[in-house]
Amino acid sequence: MFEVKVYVSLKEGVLDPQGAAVQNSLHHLGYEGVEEVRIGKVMTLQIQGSREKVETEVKDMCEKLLANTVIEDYRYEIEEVVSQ
Amino acid sequence: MFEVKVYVSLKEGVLDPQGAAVQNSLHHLGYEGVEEVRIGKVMTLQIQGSREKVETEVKDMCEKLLANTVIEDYRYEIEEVVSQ
Amino acid sequence: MKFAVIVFPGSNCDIDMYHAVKDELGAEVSYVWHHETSLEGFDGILLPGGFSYGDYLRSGAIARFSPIMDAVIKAAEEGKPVLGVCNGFQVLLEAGLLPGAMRRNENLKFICRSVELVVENNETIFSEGYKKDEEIKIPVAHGEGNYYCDPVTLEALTENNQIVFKYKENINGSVERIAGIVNKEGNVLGMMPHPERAVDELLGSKDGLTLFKSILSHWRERNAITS
Amino acid sequence: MQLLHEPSPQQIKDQKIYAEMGLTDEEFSLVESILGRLPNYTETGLFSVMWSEHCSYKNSKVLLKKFPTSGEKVLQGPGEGAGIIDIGDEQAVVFKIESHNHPSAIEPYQGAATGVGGIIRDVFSMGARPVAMLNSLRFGELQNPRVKYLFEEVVAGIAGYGNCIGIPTVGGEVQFDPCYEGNPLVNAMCVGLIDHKDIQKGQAKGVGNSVIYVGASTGRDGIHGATFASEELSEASEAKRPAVQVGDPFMEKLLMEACLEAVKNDALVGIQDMGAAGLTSSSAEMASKAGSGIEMDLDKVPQREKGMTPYEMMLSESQERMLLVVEAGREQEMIELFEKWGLMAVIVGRVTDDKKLRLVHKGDVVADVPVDALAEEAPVYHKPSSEPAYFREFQEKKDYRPAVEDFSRTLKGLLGQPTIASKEWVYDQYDYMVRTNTVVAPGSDAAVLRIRETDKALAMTTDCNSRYLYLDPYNGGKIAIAEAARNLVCSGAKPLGVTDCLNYGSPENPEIFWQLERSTDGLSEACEQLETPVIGGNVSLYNERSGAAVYPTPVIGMVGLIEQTEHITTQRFKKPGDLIYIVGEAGNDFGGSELQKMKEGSIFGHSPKIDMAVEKDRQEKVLEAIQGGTVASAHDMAEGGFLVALAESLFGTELGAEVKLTGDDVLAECFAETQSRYILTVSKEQQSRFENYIPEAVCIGEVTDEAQLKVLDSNGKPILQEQTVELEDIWRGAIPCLVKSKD
Ligand SMILES: Nc1ncnc2c1ncn2[C@@H]1O[C@H](COP(=O)(O)OP(=O)(O)O)[C@@H](O)[C@H]1O
Ligand SMILES: [Mg+2]
Repeated sequence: MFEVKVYVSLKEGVLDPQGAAVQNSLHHLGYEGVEEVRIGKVMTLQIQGSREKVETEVKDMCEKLLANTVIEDYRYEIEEVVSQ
Repeated sequence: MFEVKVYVSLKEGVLDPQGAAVQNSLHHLGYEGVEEVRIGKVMTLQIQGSREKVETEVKDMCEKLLANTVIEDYRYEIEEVVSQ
Repeated sequence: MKFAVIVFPGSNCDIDMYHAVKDELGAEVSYVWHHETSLEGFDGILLPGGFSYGDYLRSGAIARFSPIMDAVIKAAEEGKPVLGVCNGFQVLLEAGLLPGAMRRNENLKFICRSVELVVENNETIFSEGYKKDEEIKIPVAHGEGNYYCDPVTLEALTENNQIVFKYKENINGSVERIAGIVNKEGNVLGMMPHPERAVDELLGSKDGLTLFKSILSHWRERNAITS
Repeated sequence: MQLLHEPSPQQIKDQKIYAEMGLTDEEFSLVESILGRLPNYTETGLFSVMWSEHCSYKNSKVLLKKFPTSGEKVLQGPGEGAGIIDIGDEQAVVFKIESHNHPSAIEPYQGAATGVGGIIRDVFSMGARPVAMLNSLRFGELQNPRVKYLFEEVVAGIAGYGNCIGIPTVGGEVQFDPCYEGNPLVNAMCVGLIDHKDIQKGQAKGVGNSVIYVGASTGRDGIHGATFASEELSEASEAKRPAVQVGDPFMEKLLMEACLEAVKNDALVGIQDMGAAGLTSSSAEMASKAGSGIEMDLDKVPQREKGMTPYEMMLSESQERMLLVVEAGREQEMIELFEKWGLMAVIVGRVTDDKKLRLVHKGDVVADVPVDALAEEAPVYHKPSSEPAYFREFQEKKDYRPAVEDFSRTLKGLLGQPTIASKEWVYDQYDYMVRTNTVVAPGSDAAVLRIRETDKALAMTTDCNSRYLYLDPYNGGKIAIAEAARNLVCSGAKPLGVTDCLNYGSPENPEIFWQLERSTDGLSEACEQLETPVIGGNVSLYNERSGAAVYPTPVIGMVGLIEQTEHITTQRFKKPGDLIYIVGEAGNDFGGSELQKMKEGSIFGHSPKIDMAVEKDRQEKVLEAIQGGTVASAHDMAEGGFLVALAESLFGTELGAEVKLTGDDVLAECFAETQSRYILTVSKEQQSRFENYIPEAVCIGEVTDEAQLKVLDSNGKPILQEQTVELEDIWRGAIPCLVKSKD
């Protein structure tokens, strides 16, 4: 079993309205030092299968579904989960 | 300058309809091995200030704004950014 | 002319689209379930608004993989008119039939109201019933209608005259106030505002009916010539 | 495994564990005598939720009995998921309102969203297609950052759920008052349409029939939600709160479509949603209503989490689940129907003849209790009541009268009060148009939806001015009903019936109970007089925070029928030259008024009076005048009085008005909140016909094309002259500005 973490974030240069709103709120709360906020997604998947299979599959999943590569970048981490 | 990554995820036991929908869709796409999907957020903040200040502030921000602690857990990483 | 209204799980403007075509336009129309794989026999394809698959993950992202989508892509390639409204537009973007992507509205809130649009291009099969620069009133109802494309794409859109509708006032943060675009070939239109909600004076506006009439009259002309 | 950790029956009794679940000593003894033995842990749980106020109405039953609930058009009164009223042509309207106050106080987005989801299930479980949603919201003052957060999130939650499922949210109300600061009110109402032949009942009939579970799987969310809703909020309740429920509107959309398909299939015997107290209430109530029993195998219940105990499964309030009873032998048909929609449908039990709810888990019987004891035999209390000291004090006070020098400034002040200001910020976030039937969108007195394939339409509204109820629950109760009906009449509809949501403080407090008693007297009498039976509702008690109760707030949801679409009328003025009429005279009614609140910072004294005979007479006349085609616009005078109503009639138009008052009490005429009053406009061609309908209507001026509001006193002296835009900007800007400002 593998635990895969997929991080999806807006491409640099794409305005992030949610991030901007959070930054704004933080300023209002008095956290003046916050210079930029970007908000992305992290998806945690539990996947059965061999490591190679998981590796190729995850890339496919990202390209097809998990990220919209027109505006988003993605990266992922794969970790084996040893069951007790 | 510090780069802070805040990871916000639904507490265990809290229903994650998004994750369930993605899992379902992945099955339909033929990725049968995917056993669970949970979706969370990652926020990347650029913050000015001393390390101690940033550390105490980030915790506050999470509690106050970034996470909804009724249904979400959070954790964060702080990393110094050395400007070139 | 026979229209298909594609029904995804979570579509909820399917009925509105159906009634607009059947009752107000007076054309033939059927629902087509997302499990189907063929659109043989249909002359126009309508992708309605709603929240396909809850719009979880990203709007339109999951619906894009419905079995019917291969047939939609094929119909588009054959040059049949394909109209995606709201969630339908989002599905067309995700499927790559139109360029760009949607972000959440700039104010992060769902916006439902009647807005003014400017007809930028009245030379498409969808908009030939309008005058150029005409201002029309059509409702919007969306949370993710903030259109984005990169500068290169924008230039191409402008150059090829692919921008069909713009918001008169930028309600959601869209690049260049874009409300609706066509593909290069001109037979696939995606738009966030809902023309099917503006087909009856009782509900406030009839400006959307012109769009459906344009599709129909264009089809009739073409078929009169070829037959 | 888990079961081992549960206390034994003796421990439950000795250590009073039942008390933590909300049962009193007497109630526990009663359970013991009903069973003839001590209940085990699961059984104690079943009784505690079913006997909670939320499910049993044990404290409010005596009051609800007073409501008139029948009428020739009533097809279903209180008792099922929602009430039903005939609208002719073999069609009926189904509606119900429900509170989700406590969940919303803790997690406002999900609390409000799941409130919407719950009320929708109540309506489609009757077999009706939901066609519209309304809501009624109360918050503290918007200056408070926590209130702002609650307000924004509640609205987003309602929008998030309703928009996704594709049912238009077409109306509602929002009021702000300090008494709601710690305990906001979130009431949601759903209206559905049904053909008579499709009406369903939540009954488990037919021994041997199968009990089928459909929809989302069961998790540990909301365990004991019903009990939780029957306690007052405190810091402690926040700490021990049950896992918050998260709504899944997509699942609900599928569930709704599938259930509406299922009701067309005669294999379906009964259907009920799993609302408060989830599996427990749905199974016990269905069996009790049918005079049957149910045996369930809990191992079959779809579970989202590992190691769930019977107690947890039975008390879970996971959302988007329904319980069906299906004819034996035809289960597969039903299962396939649900599978087509991508939904799980599982046989979890069968109908028995022994009137027991019997639960089996891993081969053992873990509960065996009489269904009637759970569903019907909760103790009924008539709590002591006593007239509050504040009330006596208010009654002795002289009538309050504000001092007003500058009418313009006062009007502007009133238009900027959040309770009066435009609620566009709210309803812009709701998809109020989806399904393209909304003829009158939010922003007029009532929302109106056409009924396709007929020339009829439905009007609907929610209303309650709780300030009047606080000052005088009896009078205020009557006014709440009258105002709702007035709003329908203004839109051209004949009021059909009422659903109510009684939001009060703790009934253990005699003064609160007195409020409940007096106001339900007022509500009942008004319903009687206006012939609008109560066909369903909901009670939400314990709305308190740190001992401070909310104002008595019986929110009224009312639906009316418009016979012909051409009768549909809105509050906006239509064209220059139309004559402006007033129906009803002003009196010195400032107690509980918006003006009193604005000037004094609090409310006190007498509430406005109401004469129901006058109210009824005027409603009938106004409706006839509208149906006669003589009325161009109609608006009732509510919060803020005449000038506010006049200004509201101009907003959204490019018109103005010039009026000359007729009486001597200028102050009352402009700002008093005297009841049963209307502003109507009439085209000159219709003048004489109109005056035949309403002889007592007084013409006070004309609609102009100047886009300004000009008011003269009876001597012709100008008392106010303002550009409409300037007034409109204040009115539209107030709420967005308060929400945005961060302090
Ligand atoms: N929470 C809400 N949701 C939807 N519409 C609302 C809400 N609050 C107010 N509205 C709409 O705003 C308008 C004005 O509301 P209100 O001042 O309560 O009217 P009235 O006094 O005539 O009952 C109505 O059309 C109402 O439906
Ligand atoms: Mg009104």
